[in-house]
Amino acid sequence: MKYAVIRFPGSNCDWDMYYVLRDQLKVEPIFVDYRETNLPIDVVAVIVPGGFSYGDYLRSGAIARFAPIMEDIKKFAEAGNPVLGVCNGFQILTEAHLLPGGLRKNQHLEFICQQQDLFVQNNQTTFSNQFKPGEKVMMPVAHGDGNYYCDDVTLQQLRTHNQIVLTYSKNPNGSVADIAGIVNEQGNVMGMMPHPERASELVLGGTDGLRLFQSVVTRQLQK
Amino acid sequence: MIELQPREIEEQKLYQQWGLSEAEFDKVQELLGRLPNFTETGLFAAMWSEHCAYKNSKPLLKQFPTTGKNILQGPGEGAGIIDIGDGQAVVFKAESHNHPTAVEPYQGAATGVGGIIRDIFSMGARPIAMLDSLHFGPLDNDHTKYLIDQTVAGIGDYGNCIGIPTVGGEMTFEDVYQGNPLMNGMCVGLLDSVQQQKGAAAGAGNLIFYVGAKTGRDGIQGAIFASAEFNDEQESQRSAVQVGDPFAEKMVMEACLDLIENHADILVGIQDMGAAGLVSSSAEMGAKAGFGMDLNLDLVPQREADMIPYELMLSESQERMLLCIKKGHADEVIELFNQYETEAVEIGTVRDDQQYILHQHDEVVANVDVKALVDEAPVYRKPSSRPARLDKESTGFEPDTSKVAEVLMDLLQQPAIASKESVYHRYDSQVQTNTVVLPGSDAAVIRVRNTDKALAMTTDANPRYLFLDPHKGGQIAVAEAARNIVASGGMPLGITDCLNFGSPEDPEIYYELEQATKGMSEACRQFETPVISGNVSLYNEFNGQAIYPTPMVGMVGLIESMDYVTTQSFKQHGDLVYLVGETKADFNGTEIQKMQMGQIEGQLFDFDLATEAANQQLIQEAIRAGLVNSVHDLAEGGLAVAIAESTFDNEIGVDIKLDMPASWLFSETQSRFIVSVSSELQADFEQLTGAKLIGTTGGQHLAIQTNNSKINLDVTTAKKAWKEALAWQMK
Amino acid sequence: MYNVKVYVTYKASILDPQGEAVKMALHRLEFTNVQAVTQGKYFELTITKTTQSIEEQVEKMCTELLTNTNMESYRYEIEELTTEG
Amino acid sequence: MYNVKVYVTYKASILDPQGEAVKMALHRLEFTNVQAVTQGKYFELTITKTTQSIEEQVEKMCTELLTNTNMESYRYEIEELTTEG
Ligand SMILES: Nc1ncnc2c1ncn2[C@@H]1O[C@H](COP(=O)(O)OP(=O)(O)O)[C@@H](O)[C@H]1O
Ligand SMILES: [Mg+2]
Repeated sequence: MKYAVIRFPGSNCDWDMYYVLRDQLKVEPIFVDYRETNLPIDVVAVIVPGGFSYGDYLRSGAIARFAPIMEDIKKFAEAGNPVLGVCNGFQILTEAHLLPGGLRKNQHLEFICQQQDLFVQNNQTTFSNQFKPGEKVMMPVAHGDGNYYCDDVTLQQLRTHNQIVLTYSKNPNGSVADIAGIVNEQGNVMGMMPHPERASELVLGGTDGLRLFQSVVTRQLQK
Repeated sequence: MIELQPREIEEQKLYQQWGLSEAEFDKVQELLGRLPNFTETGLFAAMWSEHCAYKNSKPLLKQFPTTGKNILQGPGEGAGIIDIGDGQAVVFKAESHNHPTAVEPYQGAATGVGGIIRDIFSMGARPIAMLDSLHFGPLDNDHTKYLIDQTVAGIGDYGNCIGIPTVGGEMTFEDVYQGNPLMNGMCVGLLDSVQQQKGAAAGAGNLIFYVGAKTGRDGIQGAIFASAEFNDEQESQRSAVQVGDPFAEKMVMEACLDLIENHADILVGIQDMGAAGLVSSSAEMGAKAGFGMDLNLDLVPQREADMIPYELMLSESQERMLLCIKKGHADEVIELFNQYETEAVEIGTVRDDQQYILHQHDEVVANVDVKALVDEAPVYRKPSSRPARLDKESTGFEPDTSKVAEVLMDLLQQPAIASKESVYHRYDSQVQTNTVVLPGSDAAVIRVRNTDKALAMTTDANPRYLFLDPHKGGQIAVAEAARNIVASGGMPLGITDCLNFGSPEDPEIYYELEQATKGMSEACRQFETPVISGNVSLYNEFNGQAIYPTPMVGMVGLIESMDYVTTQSFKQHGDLVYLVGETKADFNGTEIQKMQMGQIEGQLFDFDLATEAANQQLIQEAIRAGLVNSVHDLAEGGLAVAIAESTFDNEIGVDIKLDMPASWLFSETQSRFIVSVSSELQADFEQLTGAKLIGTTGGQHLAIQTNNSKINLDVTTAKKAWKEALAWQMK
Repeated sequence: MYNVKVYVTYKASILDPQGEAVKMALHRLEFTNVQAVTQGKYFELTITKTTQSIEEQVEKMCTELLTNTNMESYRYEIEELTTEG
Repeated sequence: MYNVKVYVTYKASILDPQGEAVKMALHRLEFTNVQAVTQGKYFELTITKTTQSIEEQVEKMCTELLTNTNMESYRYEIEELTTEG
């Protein structure tokens, strides 16, 4: 039972994710290089970490989505396995069309790094089952392009299928419908701008993020 | 660019344009035994510039203490190294990028960050934090706002992209920085196994490798340019700006760290290409080891066509490193760097003599003794004279505190005091998930993973104090940094510095430099914090107006247990509040003087290093004994501001009664701390420190009573004003 | 050899924060007669001739990489350079 | 009413990491015949007529705001819309 952390050229939250998995969740993380064409067979969940990929000079995530490993991640997702994209990972998953919509530059155009209050809108997903419905939680944000966009039809679909998992309590970036995190229609692929791995230890200011990972691990154990 | 013949260079005095004096040019001739050619003249001009050779500042830097029991590496390498136990060491250095930032703030600041990061990983250390020190003109000017906005964006974007948290810094706003802003960056790294790297190229036949980005005509003469004053005319004729590529740097960094950690057996030396690019890195590596080298310039990766040797050698293109690799291991290096999508090219070999020989198109284009280039630069002790302003009789400023609450509210909104949140929220301060104390407290704290230790770090300088008294001001700069470290639970380990001053040719400026470094040295001895690295930036003048003497001090402290980590904010209602340290009527050079008079003047107040050290010692002991809930050092704005700042974070009010006149609330007497203590620890704390109880925490109000005044402000209201002031003034 | 210019902008219905910011800045510079601004990306590509149709190639580059078709639209101009065979 | 298009790119000698990144990505997508890419900015402005010359105005917008003349160069196209007086 391995948890794959994907590394793209220039990834920088890869170790942060690795440490949380190994030291806080006590599961087995494994780095998977973007040049690989297959995920190791004993991988039970894929995490696309935050930070940057290829410098994100064109559009965040635009180039990473062509990495060789992405094909297998798509198959892995299509088979119903959990895939979590955080920050740049969210951007990559939208660019790869594993999630609807896209992420624009923050409305005020500035990079923003701060502690962020969120509401849990759907606590029934693979990624949120350890939260109470409507619960207010804190996870830091740190992004320049976190302004989620989707058209009205898509937004309606997101609502109909209960795909909006996290919303901002005070919208920091101009995101449509205060969206901070969504899942795909099947509920097994999640993308979110806040960093749960930065809220997984008390000394770093909170553990709400840890519960997000615990949700995934709990589901795995139930299988 | 036309390559003049040696005779023409001599006749037309081209060397003067490049910053070499008549006497220096004569010395070059003497060393070579002939006239230098075009390329060689360029090499000497760059290597003998103030920026590379420290020819004006060397004698002053000698005053600094640079050794100590934990100091593994002092000045002289990419960065200094201090042992922190358990086989680990902390590595840090500061750099200025003032001139590039003034010209092109975004890229200037970004490449400043990129450069200082390379200094850290060239030592084999993984960069764990960035800090900055920014000095700009007043915020009533649109160009200044643009400069600040772009500088902050440049610092943030580079650090954010490469994945190094920017965790602290400082900012001042003064007229003198209007035409010559300062951007200083500091990088801190962690060395996990104490095997340090040297920037040396030894062993005849060993290979010189160029790794990283291609060379273009960026920032040619940057080092020379950084050693000249600015004026309006020059604005238009600046060489091409350098553009930062943090993605490229991330790849180069990971590759270099991999090489150092996993292939140490084939690596002889490593150095970054900073100021004066290829020539300074290669010549320094050779000279340090006592070896010469042959470099084939045809092999240097080039971004632009038809570059002449002068351009190739002096370009300051970013994200490049130079390696010396044991012969026979070229393939291993090339393959390793390819793994990181980075180019590694063998461009030369080490010679067994000391000749530094450049080849292009099968011709020798330069042939000089490497020691002449690196070690023979002249050193000057300039004339110095004490500026008259320092001896002007002063009556002593008395603030008007008849409306004391208003004064406090106004002070809280002065840009130097107001919250810097609107700046630091643009920096990713949390990447690497080690930031235990985020920006906004006295020092930032980064834990050392897998240990119970943490590192506290801060950058400080109060240029106003230095302007009124460069000697005491220099002492205070170091003391203030130490105070911030101690308030955060740390033990000061050592400092790095950036000496930002005007032109050393001006005897009064040279005096400032002399006195400031003297004061800093004395303070470093007092706190046992040697100077382990640093940087000098002179000629910071605009249209003849010099900046204030601005020696930025970057200090790192060791927090021996996570239990000692302390922040400035009050933690709970009902705690006792103490003032450690004595308060006097010290108003010259203060924030309130500037606010009420529009300028600073007079004699700077007294400062005593021994008192400072004693008070810091008390705080350290109280923290270690577990007696305190918060500690905040007193700085700009004095006591009232420090009390207010302590209430903001958790919005816990306070009720304070002081036996002093209202004006003293704003005195900036040094060596003081505000401490909050749980009531059950009252006796223990008082016995240890003898400090004066001045009030209790609780409620929603900021209530401060003196002999002749009362402040009663709503904490939330005061906080809002303080928090939003800077963003408002930037609009 | 071709010289290709590609223009990428947000779709009309999408708020373009950068364009808005530029507009505000122009107004502050007293260019109050500026009604609307959109900011987009502009690429210049130099492409050598192959047996494949250049239009098809550029179309593919646009949809696969240069544009996020969820939010952005593109147009391009292809110019054949005659100096070369 | 005018429709103005402004193109801003880095000067030739300036490193263009964005263009490089796009070029590498296109190569990875097997468009290996792409020789060079520069990435710049593109602005579309809608400007109402005033008594001032439109060229002068646009020129000023370019040098004062849209371009960083230290490193970038610009060009523009002005089109007068006839629908309006
Ligand atoms: N330019 C900056 N970048 C990042 N953090 C900053 C900057 N300026 C100030 N800060 C942070 O704001 C807080 C207050 O700064 P300052 O007033 O200089 O503190 P002090 O007087 O205690 O040194 C500190 O945590 C500092 O690190
Ligand atoms: Mg402080």
